Amino acid sequence: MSANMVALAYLVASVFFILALKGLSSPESARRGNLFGMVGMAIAVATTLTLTENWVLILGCIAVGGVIGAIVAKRVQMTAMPELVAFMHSLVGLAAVFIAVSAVNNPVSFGLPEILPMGSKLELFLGTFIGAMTWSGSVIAFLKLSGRMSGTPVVFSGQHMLNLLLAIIMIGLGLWFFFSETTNWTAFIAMTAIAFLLGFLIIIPIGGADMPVVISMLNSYSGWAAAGIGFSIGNPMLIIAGSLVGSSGAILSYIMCKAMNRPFLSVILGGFGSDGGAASSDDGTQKTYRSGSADDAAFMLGNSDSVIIVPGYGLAVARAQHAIKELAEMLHEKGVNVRFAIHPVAGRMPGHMNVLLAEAEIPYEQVLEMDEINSDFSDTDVVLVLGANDVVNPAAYVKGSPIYGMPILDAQKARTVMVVKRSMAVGYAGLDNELFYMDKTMMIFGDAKKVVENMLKAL
Amino acid sequence: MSANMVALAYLVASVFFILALKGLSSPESARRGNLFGMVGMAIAVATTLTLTENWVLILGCIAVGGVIGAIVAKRVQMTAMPELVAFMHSLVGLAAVFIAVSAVNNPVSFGLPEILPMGSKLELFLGTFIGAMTWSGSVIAFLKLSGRMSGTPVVFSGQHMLNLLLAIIMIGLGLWFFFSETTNWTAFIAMTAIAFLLGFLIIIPIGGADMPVVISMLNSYSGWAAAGIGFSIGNPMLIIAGSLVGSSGAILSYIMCKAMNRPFLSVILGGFGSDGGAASSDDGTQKTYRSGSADDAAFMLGNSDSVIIVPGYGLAVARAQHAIKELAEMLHEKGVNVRFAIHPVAGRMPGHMNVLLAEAEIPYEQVLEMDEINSDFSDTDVVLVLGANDVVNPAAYVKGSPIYGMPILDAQKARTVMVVKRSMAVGYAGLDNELFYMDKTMMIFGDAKKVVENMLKAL
Amino acid sequence: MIGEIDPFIINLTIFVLAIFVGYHVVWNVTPALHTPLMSVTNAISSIIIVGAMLAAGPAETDWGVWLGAAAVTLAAVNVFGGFLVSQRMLEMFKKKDKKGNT
Amino acid sequence: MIGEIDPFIINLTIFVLAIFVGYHVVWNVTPALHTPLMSVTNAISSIIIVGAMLAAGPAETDWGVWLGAAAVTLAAVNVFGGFLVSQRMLEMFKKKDKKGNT
Ligand SMILES: NC(=O)c1ccc[n+]([C@@H]2O[C@H](COP(=O)([O-])OP(=O)(O)OC[C@H]3O[C@@H](n4cnc5c(N)ncnc54)[C@H](OP(=O)(O)O)[C@@H]3O)[C@@H](O)[C@H]2O)c1
Ligand SMILES: NC(=O)c1ccc[n+]([C@@H]2O[C@H](COP(=O)([O-])OP(=O)(O)OC[C@H]3O[C@@H](n4cnc5c(N)ncnc54)[C@H](OP(=O)(O)O)[C@@H]3O)[C@@H](O)[C@H]2O)c1
Repeated sequence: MSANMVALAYLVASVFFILALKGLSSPESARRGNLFGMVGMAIAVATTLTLTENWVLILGCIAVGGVIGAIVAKRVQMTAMPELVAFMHSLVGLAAVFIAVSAVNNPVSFGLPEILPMGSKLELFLGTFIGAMTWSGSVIAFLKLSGRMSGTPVVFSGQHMLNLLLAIIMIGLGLWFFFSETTNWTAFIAMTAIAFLLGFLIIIPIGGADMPVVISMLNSYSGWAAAGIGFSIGNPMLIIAGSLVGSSGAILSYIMCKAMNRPFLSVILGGFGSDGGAASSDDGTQKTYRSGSADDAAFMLGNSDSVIIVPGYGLAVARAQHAIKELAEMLHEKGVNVRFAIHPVAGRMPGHMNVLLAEAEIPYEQVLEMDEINSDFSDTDVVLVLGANDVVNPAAYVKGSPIYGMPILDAQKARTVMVVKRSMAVGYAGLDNELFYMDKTMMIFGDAKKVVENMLKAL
Repeated sequence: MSANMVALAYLVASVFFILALKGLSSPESARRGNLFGMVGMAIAVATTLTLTENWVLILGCIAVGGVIGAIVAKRVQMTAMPELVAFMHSLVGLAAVFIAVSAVNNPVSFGLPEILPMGSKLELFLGTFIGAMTWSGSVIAFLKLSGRMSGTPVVFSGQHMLNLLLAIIMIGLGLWFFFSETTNWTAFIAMTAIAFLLGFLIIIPIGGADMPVVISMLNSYSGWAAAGIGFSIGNPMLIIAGSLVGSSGAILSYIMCKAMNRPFLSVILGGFGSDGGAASSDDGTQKTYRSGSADDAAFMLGNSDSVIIVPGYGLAVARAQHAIKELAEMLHEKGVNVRFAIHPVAGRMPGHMNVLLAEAEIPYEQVLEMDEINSDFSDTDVVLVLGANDVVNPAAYVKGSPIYGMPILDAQKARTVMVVKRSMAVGYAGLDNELFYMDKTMMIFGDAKKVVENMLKAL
Repeated sequence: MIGEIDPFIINLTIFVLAIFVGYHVVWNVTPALHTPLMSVTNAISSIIIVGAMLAAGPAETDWGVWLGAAAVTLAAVNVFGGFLVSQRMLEMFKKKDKKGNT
Repeated sequence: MIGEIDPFIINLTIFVLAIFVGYHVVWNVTPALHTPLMSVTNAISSIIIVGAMLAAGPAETDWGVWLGAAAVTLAAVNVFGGFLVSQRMLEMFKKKDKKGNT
């Protein structure tokens, strides 16, 4: 294909990527949007194929990768979405490093001059660095999110000094690489190794629960990195697709931080979100709470007129989405008005609860966003808090609290509150929750799925 | 300045233009948006100045034009906005023609080759054609909208044949122009003359009231023309600014046609919207209506609890916005709940009523869009229809009516309806209005401003 | 790569992206401001003043330059008239805002 | 003019416009679909497969080509995995739609 035809095909692919994201503006058009994304990718790959000579090798690799990808996509549990995104993300990071190394090895195949110009060297350096960090970061995020590694932040003294030192060494190696007339492999490889290490060191102090912000941020970075490669090889499609991904990751990080009411920097500098290690109710007095059984709760639910269910991270952990669907249906048949209230950052990803409830096929009109339902809590008989904690913590109204100002679901305004969780342990933010000690609150201890199943039996 | 610096400055100007339109998303940021537009234009002009040699001449021309523009902008009545846009629009059209002619005369000053390539010839031809049509069309639109020329469509037999013939001649001249090796002035000038004539002939059959759609469409065309010039001289700023204007005009035309429930093509082919010439209630029976005086109306308004005022084109014609503001205030002081209901195409431009009510400083929260207020009509004591007609015509609910399906303000659902207009004449769509003949309707004949002033006296 | 491809395709890329931007930006304009939108875009369409200035630019002043100068004048009327009248209009929306509940 | 200017500035123009497009398009995504958004953009970010294919492209197969081939494989996992899992997720949102009021 002529360069012009290639450029035109890439433009068409770019338009498809834009249409893919546009499609996500409503659930009706979303599947079509995803299809557009596939078409765009197919065009991009097919077009690039005409520029290469090793068709068999490349198609073989695509087939192998494709089969693995398809199997993973088919098998994965919906509750494991955060891990999956982290896992896939690490692949993009590693691929980026491989590409950069291979470009240093043979610039001509990318349309770059034989002797790399300084600008390209800088771009390749950035590409390697971001790719390596993405890889280390995503791997750790994956391990922490899937419970294969403790979510506790790994903090040691001199941490920031060590990072700074490594960064300085890396930049020094980079300068050596820039100013070497021939390709300086020693410098480049040392640089890459330090980048991997640094990526690792920068991510470990960040608590497991903060990983979604990290993933989103790394996603954004990888977008910018793709755009950067687009700049250096003069490929507008990479610039456009990269910018789309970059904006998306940045906006999602922003939304998450905003909804948690925490500055982005404090998330990234880490040391927060330790796995409930620090118990916080240290005001001396022993506070009392009331606990009940699933049977008691089922009885009360059955006799109420209106119920709002607030799902949280515990729903995902316990995989209780199908059980709760049944409960909602059963209550509905008894004439109870059942609705679900979704907090924007309930769970561990934006929109996490929506996906789980969609999986359980809970009807659309029963699932309401925070703004739509918050004023209805005061008119509600029973709020059933299911594995949620921070998103219903009234401490958000208390000046000086770490989550002060974070918008919450006003469960405390309902006539009766039921909280299903395994213990009195704290949630993501590590804060005690006054809601659990209110007179009208009943705690029901146990795994969310088991408790809901017991309720079903009792009803 | 180097070509790169120029390109960079143009990019900055483009961003300012985008931010200008983004600013209009809310009234708070709108003035800042307009300011961004000015800054963008200033950057574009200052940058271009460095590419020219006749600084004094150009700055002089800008000064002269600027003073005229400033005076016009200061003096114009808010009610005359549609005319003003048409007037200014004609200037852009004429300027485009001048530029094209001058580019044919001296291509080098535009960075084009001495002997024009075919592509540039085509673009210049299109530029001249669209420019000339924009000029003729806007001049007529201006004359019709400002009442200097009758709004009646000028229709004669063989009209479409004549247009076709002229178009064929023009294309023939165009081909002659393309294939002449040197610059063929005869062909070019004849072509331009026919383009002016054709523009004129295409616009005259369109009724005066359809002019806003025409203006918006021509605005859109002029945007695409600017983008086209951008293509031929390789200037991304012109492409970007042109696309913004082009999209905007297209979307506004779409909104207008949608809200009138008429296909775009039927608007552009003309012969509709004759100035109320065709009386339509031809079903034989003489329908009766009830008319009252301003005093009667004022008495009823003063004694009601809730009033919704529906302003329409007549408000603009009568310049009654300040009077109605006073009336609303007076009723408000008497404890009446007064609100304004704005139909999206009330008046002759989208948002026409909003500008007039804003001029009269009617508070924001009293001015409601159709969707917000339509369900409240049935709970309202009195609806005061002020110079509106089609936007409250219940014929929109009658299958087979020309406006069937157009969304309307449900004035007919109120307990009492008062209609202020000068006669029983029809409105823009030329349709009789059942609302005027309902038992609960009182017609108050007279100029909207006079009637409202009389009401004020009576209160 | 970008060096080898026809400028037309690059321009086309910019054009396509600009249309997406225009589409989204214009649909985000609140209906109450549609008349100011018309006048602001009308003002922006006088960006063709850039073309007029190039036409009026060359040092040897033949009739083409005078025509360019005329075009500059016409476009300048539109630049100033368009932006100033938009400002006047938007100023009104501001006043209303401040007043609040009269 | 576009011929004379540095490709970098043209790329920058495209970049700036693409950010505007991305910004608007992403803010228009409904919050309920934020998780699918993450997975779709994750799939799109594997557009770097284009770079991997170029690396694996040359006929003389040295180790750089093998590295490129490895990159193609990794990126392909992401392409297929990303789009297919998004589809699975979105399929659920569809089912819910159909059911209506149970
Ligand atoms: N969604 C996002 O995008 C995002 C991103 C980053 C951070 N965050 C943060 O994540 C938090 C989300 O709030 P949230 O209320 O959903 O979760 P949360 O505050 O983390 O609380 C989850 C609760 O679920 C309980 N739980 C865990 N496993 C359970 C099981 N198997 N059965 C029953 N209960 C179980 C835990 O208590 P026990 O241990 O006692 O059972 C825990 O208190 C917010 O602080 C938010 O800022 C969200
Ligand atoms: N807004 C837009 O963007 C746009 C664009 C194109 C077309 N349109 C069309 O324009 C129409 C707008 O509806 P509309 O209800 O506002 O206007 P309309 O249907 O045109 O009716 C206006 C009425 O005002 C009366 N009137 C005129 N001058 C008056 C004066 N000085 N004092 C009192 N009354 C006076 C006229 O009746 P008398 O002669 O009896 O006084 C006339 O019936 C729609 O059909 C719409 O589709 C709108």
